[in-house]
Amino acid sequence: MYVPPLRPPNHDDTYISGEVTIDPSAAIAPGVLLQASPNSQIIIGAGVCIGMGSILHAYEGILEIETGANLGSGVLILGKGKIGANACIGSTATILSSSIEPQQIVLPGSLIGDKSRIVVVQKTVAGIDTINETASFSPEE
Amino acid sequence: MYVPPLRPPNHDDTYISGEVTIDPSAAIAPGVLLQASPNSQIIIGAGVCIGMGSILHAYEGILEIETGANLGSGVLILGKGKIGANACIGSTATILSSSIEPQQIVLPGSLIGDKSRIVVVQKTVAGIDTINETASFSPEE
Amino acid sequence: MVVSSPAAPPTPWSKSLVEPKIEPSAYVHSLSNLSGDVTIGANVVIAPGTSIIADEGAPFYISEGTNIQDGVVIHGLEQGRVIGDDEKQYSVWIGKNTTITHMSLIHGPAYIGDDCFIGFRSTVFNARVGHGCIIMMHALIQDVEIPAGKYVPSGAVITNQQQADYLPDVESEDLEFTSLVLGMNDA
Repeated sequence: MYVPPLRPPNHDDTYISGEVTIDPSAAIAPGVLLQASPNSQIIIGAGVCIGMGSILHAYEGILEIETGANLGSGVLILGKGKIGANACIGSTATILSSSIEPQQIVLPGSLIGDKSRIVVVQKTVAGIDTINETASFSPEE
Repeated sequence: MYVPPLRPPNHDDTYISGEVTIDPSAAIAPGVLLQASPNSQIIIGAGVCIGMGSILHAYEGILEIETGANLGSGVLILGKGKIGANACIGSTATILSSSIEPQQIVLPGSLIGDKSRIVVVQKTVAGIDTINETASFSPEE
Repeated sequence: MVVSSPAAPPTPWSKSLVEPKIEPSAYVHSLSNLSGDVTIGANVVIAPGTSIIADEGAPFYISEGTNIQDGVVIHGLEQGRVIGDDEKQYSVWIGKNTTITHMSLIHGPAYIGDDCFIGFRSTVFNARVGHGCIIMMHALIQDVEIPAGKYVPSGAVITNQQQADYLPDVESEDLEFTSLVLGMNDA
């Protein structure tokens, strides 16, 4: 599927709030929100890439993105934890108060973290919970 | 479930229409649309994060995003309802006239509050849909 | 900086030579991105945050009384055309009194008939959707022709013709549901 080409940002659209440290060699796309709550911080290492529209929200500790890690677009990372060096986080994935090992890959659209908090919703077309369906990308099976 | 890709917004600012109240500590990414129909309102609490290109459209009541809730990018919330404190709404999720409990998680790409008719769609002769097949990995296993 | 290749895709900010043709009774919100050879019929409503760009695939035709909601993207591939109801060739044709709801993606070549409903975040790409079809939410319609009056449930992925041919017909409860959604947008 063709994806419409990206527009260059008119200005630097990154929103930064709280204690946030970014290595100058990190590449951060437009529309990214970096928010560190009080007593928390975000550290972004060298050569890190963060995709369009991602949100990093640190609370209750340090959220660190180590050297060379790549985050796709629309990634949501909340709480504290460490994304290991050269890890790859697929687009629209959600990571809650968890750490990812160096070199590891997180599939697009997945959820890592506290599963007990997931909203249970009604059955879908397939008679499978939307939860399973979206998490596994498996449509009407 | 198939979800179209994220796209960059074609405007950098937040578009606000109708009765919308935003706490100054909320972080709102570029290209967000906040629209409250007549006799409706949107209330956005302290420390809320709303990702790029999300659309919130209040209708027939109050749509409230409580303190510390995080909405990923490309999220669509319509109607009235309450997104509870510190809830987490994954990117590209759609929430239709529904409430989410505090602390709860909505998976990326999921559809909540859909009351339309459920029908099982016929599969192919072989019972295999190649598009689905390639994407049928189960993540975090 | 790397030199960009000549095959780089055209960019939405490049000014097309052809300007959109918009009927005076149509409403196009200032926060919509509309460019290229696009014809907008009478009483069409184009909401904010929409992107309708006929730069590669063109032209587009949006017929009278149709409603394009917030966050919709309409774009077309350079190759491939559909035959509109006026027998001319289009990259994207959208019929009369149709509703394209929030965050849908209509990607040409695509034909959508009269009185259709395309639900939230659904995609229509390289496909024909006949008159009076209802496509619910988070669905994908690709490489198929959907006969008139068919119902596509939420989350369905319709990518081969056999699936399209076996779709159920629209029922009255579906119309009630869609009118509810339409009421939301009109308010």
